[in-house]
Amino acid sequence: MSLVQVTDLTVEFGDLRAVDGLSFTLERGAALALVGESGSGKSTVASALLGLHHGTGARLGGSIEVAGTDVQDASDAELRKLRGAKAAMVFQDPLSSLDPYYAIGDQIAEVYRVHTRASRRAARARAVEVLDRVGIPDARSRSRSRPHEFSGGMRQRALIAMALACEPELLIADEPTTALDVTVQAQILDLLHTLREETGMGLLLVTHDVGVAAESVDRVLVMRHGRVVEQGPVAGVLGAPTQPYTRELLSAVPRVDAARVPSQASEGVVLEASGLRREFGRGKRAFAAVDDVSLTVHRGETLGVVGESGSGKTTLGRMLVGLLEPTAGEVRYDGHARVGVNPAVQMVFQDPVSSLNPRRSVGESIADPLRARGEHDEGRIRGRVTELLERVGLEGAHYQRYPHEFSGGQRQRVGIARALAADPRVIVCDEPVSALDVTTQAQVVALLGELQRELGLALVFVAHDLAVVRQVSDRVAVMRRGRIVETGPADEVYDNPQDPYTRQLLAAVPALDPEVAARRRAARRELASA
Amino acid sequence: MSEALVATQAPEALASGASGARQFWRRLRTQRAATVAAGIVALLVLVALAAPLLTALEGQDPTTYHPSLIDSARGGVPTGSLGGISGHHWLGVEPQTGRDLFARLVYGARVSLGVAFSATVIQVFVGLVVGVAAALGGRWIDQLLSRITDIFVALPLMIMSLALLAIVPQSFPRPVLVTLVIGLISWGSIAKIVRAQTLTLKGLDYVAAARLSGWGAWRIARRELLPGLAAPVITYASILIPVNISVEAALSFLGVGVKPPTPSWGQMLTAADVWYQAAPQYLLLPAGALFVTVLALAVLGDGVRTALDPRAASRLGVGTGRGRGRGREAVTTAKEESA
Amino acid sequence: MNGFGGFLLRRTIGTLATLLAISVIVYVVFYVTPGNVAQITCGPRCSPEQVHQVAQQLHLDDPLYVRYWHFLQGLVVGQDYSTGTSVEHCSAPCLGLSYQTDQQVLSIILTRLPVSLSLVTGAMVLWLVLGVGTGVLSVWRRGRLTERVLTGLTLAGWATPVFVIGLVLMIVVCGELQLLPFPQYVKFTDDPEQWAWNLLLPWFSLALIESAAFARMTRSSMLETLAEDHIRTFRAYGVGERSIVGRHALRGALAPVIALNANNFGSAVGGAVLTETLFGLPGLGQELVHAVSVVDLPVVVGVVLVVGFFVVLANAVADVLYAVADRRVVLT
Amino acid sequence: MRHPSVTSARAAYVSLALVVAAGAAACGPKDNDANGSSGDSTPHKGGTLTVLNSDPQTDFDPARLYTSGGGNVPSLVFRTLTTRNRADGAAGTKVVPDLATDTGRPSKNATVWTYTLKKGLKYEDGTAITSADIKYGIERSFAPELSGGAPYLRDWLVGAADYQGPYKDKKGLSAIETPDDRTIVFHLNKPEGEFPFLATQTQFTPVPQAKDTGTKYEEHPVSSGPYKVVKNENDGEHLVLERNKYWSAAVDDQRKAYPDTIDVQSGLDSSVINQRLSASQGTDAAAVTTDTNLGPAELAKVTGDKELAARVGTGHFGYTNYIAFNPKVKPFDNPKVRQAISYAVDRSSVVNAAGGSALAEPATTFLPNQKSFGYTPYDLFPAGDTGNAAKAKELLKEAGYPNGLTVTLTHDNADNFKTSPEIATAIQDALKKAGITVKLQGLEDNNYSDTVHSVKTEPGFFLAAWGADWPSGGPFLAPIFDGRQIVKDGANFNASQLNDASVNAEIDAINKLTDLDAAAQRWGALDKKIGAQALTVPLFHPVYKRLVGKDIKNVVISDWTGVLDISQVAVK
Repeated sequence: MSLVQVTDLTVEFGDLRAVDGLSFTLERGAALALVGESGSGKSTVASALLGLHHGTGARLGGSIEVAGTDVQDASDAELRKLRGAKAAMVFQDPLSSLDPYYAIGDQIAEVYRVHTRASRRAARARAVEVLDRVGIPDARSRSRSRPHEFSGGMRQRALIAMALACEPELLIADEPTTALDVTVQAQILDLLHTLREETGMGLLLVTHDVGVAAESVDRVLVMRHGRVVEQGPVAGVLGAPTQPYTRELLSAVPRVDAARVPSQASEGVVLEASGLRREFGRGKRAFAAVDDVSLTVHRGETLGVVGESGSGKTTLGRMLVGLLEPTAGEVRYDGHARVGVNPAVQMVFQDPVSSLNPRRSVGESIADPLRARGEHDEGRIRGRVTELLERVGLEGAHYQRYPHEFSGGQRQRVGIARALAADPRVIVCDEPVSALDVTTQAQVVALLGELQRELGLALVFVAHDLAVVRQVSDRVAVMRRGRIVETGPADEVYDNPQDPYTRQLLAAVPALDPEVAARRRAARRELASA
Repeated sequence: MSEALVATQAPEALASGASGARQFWRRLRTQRAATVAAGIVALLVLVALAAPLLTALEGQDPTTYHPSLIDSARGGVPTGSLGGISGHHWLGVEPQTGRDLFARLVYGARVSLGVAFSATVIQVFVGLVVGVAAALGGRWIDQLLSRITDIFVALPLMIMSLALLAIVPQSFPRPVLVTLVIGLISWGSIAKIVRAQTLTLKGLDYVAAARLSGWGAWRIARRELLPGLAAPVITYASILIPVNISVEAALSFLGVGVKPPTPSWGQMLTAADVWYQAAPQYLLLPAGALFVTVLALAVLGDGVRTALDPRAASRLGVGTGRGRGRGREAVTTAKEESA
Repeated sequence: MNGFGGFLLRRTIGTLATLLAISVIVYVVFYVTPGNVAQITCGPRCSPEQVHQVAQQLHLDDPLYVRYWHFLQGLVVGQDYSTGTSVEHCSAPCLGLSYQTDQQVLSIILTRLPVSLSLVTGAMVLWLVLGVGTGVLSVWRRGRLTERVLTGLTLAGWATPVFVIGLVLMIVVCGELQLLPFPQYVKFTDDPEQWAWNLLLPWFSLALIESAAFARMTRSSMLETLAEDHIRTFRAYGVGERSIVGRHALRGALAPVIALNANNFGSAVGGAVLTETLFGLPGLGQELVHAVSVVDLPVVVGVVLVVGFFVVLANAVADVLYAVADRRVVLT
Repeated sequence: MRHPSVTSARAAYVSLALVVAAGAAACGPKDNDANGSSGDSTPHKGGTLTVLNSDPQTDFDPARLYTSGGGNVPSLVFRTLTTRNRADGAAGTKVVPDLATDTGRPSKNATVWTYTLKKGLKYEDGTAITSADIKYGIERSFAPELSGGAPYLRDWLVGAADYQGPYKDKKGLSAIETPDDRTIVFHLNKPEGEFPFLATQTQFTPVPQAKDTGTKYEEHPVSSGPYKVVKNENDGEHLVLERNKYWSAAVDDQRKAYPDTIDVQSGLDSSVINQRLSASQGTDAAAVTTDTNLGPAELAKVTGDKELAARVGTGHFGYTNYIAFNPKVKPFDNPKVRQAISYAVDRSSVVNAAGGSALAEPATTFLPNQKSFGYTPYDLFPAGDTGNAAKAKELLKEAGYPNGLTVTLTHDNADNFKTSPEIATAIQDALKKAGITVKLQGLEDNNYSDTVHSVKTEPGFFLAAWGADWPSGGPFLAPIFDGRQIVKDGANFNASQLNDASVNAEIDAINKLTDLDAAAQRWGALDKKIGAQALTVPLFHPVYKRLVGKDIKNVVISDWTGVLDISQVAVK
């Protein structure tokens, strides 16, 4: 009997059919990845496996069998026995997935006690044991910490420890690494791999990231709009996709090893930063988010700034556009020292949700720079906004629409149009595509490239994703802890990294080829044990 | 976020980013209780506005004495059964005076609702100005305004009202004065909420984008921040209105509220509580009216909160702007699938 | 803990500044309040000469700033006063003497403070129990009849002014059913049992009104917490609903409830004015209302300062508790 | 009737009634609706009497108290030269000797009054009471530290106007002589036939100078009466009195002093007091109140309950609620306007607003309707029960207001059912029928008191009330209508600012009389004469209805106080 047997599963929320006739099996000890973009229904499937739709008003059809339990027919009590004990789940955001008010060890012990008749003391001991197992150093004392006292990677390890507590037969990991930095992601994926090898449990990995899937599983199931697009062994599906969508998906994934057509950069320096430093907090709590950073941006070129969370790249970006005043150092635009914002230096923001005022029509948002400049002629404003909307691939008729009526990618296009409305010469893009699906990501990146060529824009592209940065950048600066550790032409930095940190970063990038992935994993293991 | 668990909150998830008056009404209408409550509130406002018409229909007014309908020897208790309910006096008459209770109740609605609504408007206005100024001003302005806010939170409303209501010349219309006093003293909580919310909004990218557009601070506050404050402020206001009705009643109890012959519910309650045994309906009418109003406003408030933004707004009940430090301030990203 | 020491220092300075500001406001407000203090003190039929003598006696003819300065002096170094037959010293911090009774304001406050504290703390325990209990029950039984009934009841408590609730409760419970004695303040040190027995009704009257806010707060915070991701985690691990509601959701509501409690402490003191007046409890609220009615400025300032001090203190304590309840919060 | 403590401020003339009427419910024999439980058994000594009051017994110092006839609770501790006769009804309006052997021996023109103390009078510590102590007690009432008493001593004693009391002025008052330990002589600056009435006030209480502690004396005043103070908490909020063993009935034929202990609790809400008395649980069974009336709502309940009704005492205190005019303000300078308003007033509505016919009696005379005041019935502007709107309109037309008139009526915002908003609205409603539009101006208590008692700010048309310092026409009419009592820069009670030589002369003439019955007749005549000027519109005289606990016996209610006399009450 298979560990998981899903037959003809449909899930409906009201009028929406999130999952439509899905069937798959997962054998004991095997690993399967559900890969898909937003709205493909992959997480819905994961939840359905644990019967989490019970009592939520969702309508389910078909059958689900997990570790011998018929999830569809199970009573609440039976479901509780399944959850955590036979099948455990690891969630995307480890911070919000743990109760902020209780010590991590207690939370694990609580789960353990639900499924065993263990004493409090025994449960605590078990918690320490599993925490130790997932590589939390000094597990006994750390088990008394609360989640916010852990780093992101440690929290994810703790969540995995919770999943391990009852030695489940199946581990469901729902985007387990999405919120993590690339180096941490690699560690977590390695951990999952090791655990699977050692315990023989089955793994169902839900991810949007083809690379993550390639690193971790034997079989892949590509989903789109609630249906199966293609499924099969990972090498087959990723190596020789049969379906157009799979091919599209794969081609959209930026490659860290692909060189880029350089843009027409000129010699003229348009933006220059020297000795930038920015501190937050006062007194003893003060720390420098950015420390002594100098860089130049030339007319028409793209400067990539890459770094993990906390590296200070966003702070740097905000100082470049004038949203933050540096504590020390200065930013010169066109050779002149500058204070405050300047419409010629614009920004495209990471979060397409928060970067547009939900209460104003997108047209009004785009018209802001025009009006601020003193344009009063409504006809001209409308004309220009329509032009901009069309330029970024939207329709002029979208003027009256509100942000929530757009998808993430479209919203990001609106953000670009708004930046363009100011007739900028430099646009700082702060993680412009990290919140988008890969296919959308590729489109937006392409749009930025087009606009750059057309308008001779200089771009500063701030991102954590090494592959995307390589794809767009002429020159690259690698940041770590507020400083630039390495800078140079993109190809040089990527192909021949000088700084150990850069090398570490590159080594952590998931590879699409399972064999390469296995090789790299071995290398990382060596690096770690060394 | 897994769509499974948000399924029940599907409309809310939508709400977090969505807006627009139309969506708001649509979402409000989907909540049956809130719709009924909104109807009741509308009805109450209508009754208050149409008080002269309604009493004309009954053929009574709120100030005329009817000595023949009360028993002077027994303290002025109404002579008729059920407190003197009749075709002429739909809800009976007031003890001691024989004034028509229906007329006094509907006219009382004018004062009570008027005072409560207007006082709330003032509280919201002052709270908005102070809260926004504190959040947007420099460190010193923030410190100063926050301390001032603390002072107003610590000042006992009742006591200051007693004093202030005594200071102002009596020629000043009482309902307006009561409104002003309530409004100008107890705006501290709302200012704290506004400050906290403004600080949150200030950090949002669209405000940064507006700055990059070249707009000045005033315009940004007006166009980008104020609309974002609507949800918490409206929610809190719906809690404040019934509180203000009660405060008006308490001020009447302490003898400094709205003055006769102007009827208000608070004043009726104050006069009526001792009649609980001799003429129960005299107490039950204003108490019932107050209860229905508070209930309706509370339910409507919940509905508005849900319709505007359930997750953000529910934090507001705290009223002290302790949103800080709560880790999940971060806006949901598109990576979280929404079914 | 340096952070905590700094917090204490900042809070103490802030509190002193706030109280000073409050005292100035009260002085100014009552200075312009109508009511000839000397005439009230002297009696209605006093002649202008007598009134003038009394005014001199009480330093009422001094300019406002001089009177305020004397007040501050009294606070710091105390002041001497004459009883007619001898000179007494009111030691620092001296809040002055009552115009009406010639007693030291501080001693008036100290005799009445225990009453108000008994009332408010007892009521606080009750409203926390009632409010949080109702909130938890309505979450536990959400969507069912229980929830609606509970919601209705708490709103009824909220909607009814305290003097109506108090009087009706008293008439019914003490007068008609004779279950409890008509409340009279008995000192806790004299007879704890009678103390509680007598205060039960005032506690209930005050608590009923405040508990509605707590029920709503608890309910909405718990519902909010229930919608959070970590609840999903525990559901996905088979943790039962009882533990999820009673342990995790309630824990999430704790911090906001603490914050609300501090906030409502102030309004409860306001409600205590009405409660004390109604039940005839000789507390600060009753004293204050009386002092206001006879423009007894030293008593008014003293009581407002003490009340303000407790409100500010409650807020500071709440901030500490809040930080304890939610370790992520940094005290500022 | 509700009297939250904030509104029952001890301000202005209201306090006259409150302190004087610091009495309680009772059942006078003349009232057929009340028949106290005292009827069937004889009173015995012993037990504890509980007094449930709304206002604290503040300033429990004989110098500071403002009482009529020595007050109710104060009279248990403070004996005075004379006192009121502790008898039911009209007999109770007589002055009788207390510490003195008689009510005073006047000189021929009543400017010198001589008293002799009884033998064997002692304080609570057993020391003897001397006439010097009485002199000292009076002197200290002049100290600004101990202000609060009635103005008469200052007005009447020779050379007292500028006296500042013994603390500042060691020489003392030369107007009082104490030739020996038992004799005291008062020299007045004008004839005052009613001096024996004044001698009932607590300022005539002996205070031993050695025991005087100034402003702290109130915490433990030295008793000369049947009870001494054993506890005085929070400035009179809780007062416990116990027997003074040095007092004896042999030297006091007025006070019965049946209970062993008297426990005075105050600061209570008036409705709570009435609820407690009607429930009569535990110690409340032996409880009375000296300051809280039954309100209309409670009356409605009580009248339906025989047991309760039997425990209601009814009394009359000399008190008049009226509309005052200030003829210096237009249009009230026109007598026809004042008359029109007199005609238009609907006394039945006003009476209802004041609590109904059981709690108020309509008044057409300024003097209270009691013989001792010299009550002479008249109704010069007959308005009937509900007002004579036609006659009022006619007068207005004559006065030049054919289309009616708009006036402002000033009233107190305090919830006292005397000058309060309820009364004002009743008048507003009545005058509407006569074409007079009344705007109401309600003032906070202190503000009201300041405004209407200052000639500078006095409005033209306001609600007022006046209570007697003792049951005679003198203290009732003189402060209100004597032109020489107009106070330009202080509290003025002559609201009409009447300064009529013939009225002044008549007041002087009556004050010379030491035959109080003859004086009463002439006060009555003077009242009617002044009434013709329509300077006031008398509205009603209040009636006191008060509950007593079910164990209370020997309830005596005099027409002097209108409330039960605590010194007569027994609980066994």
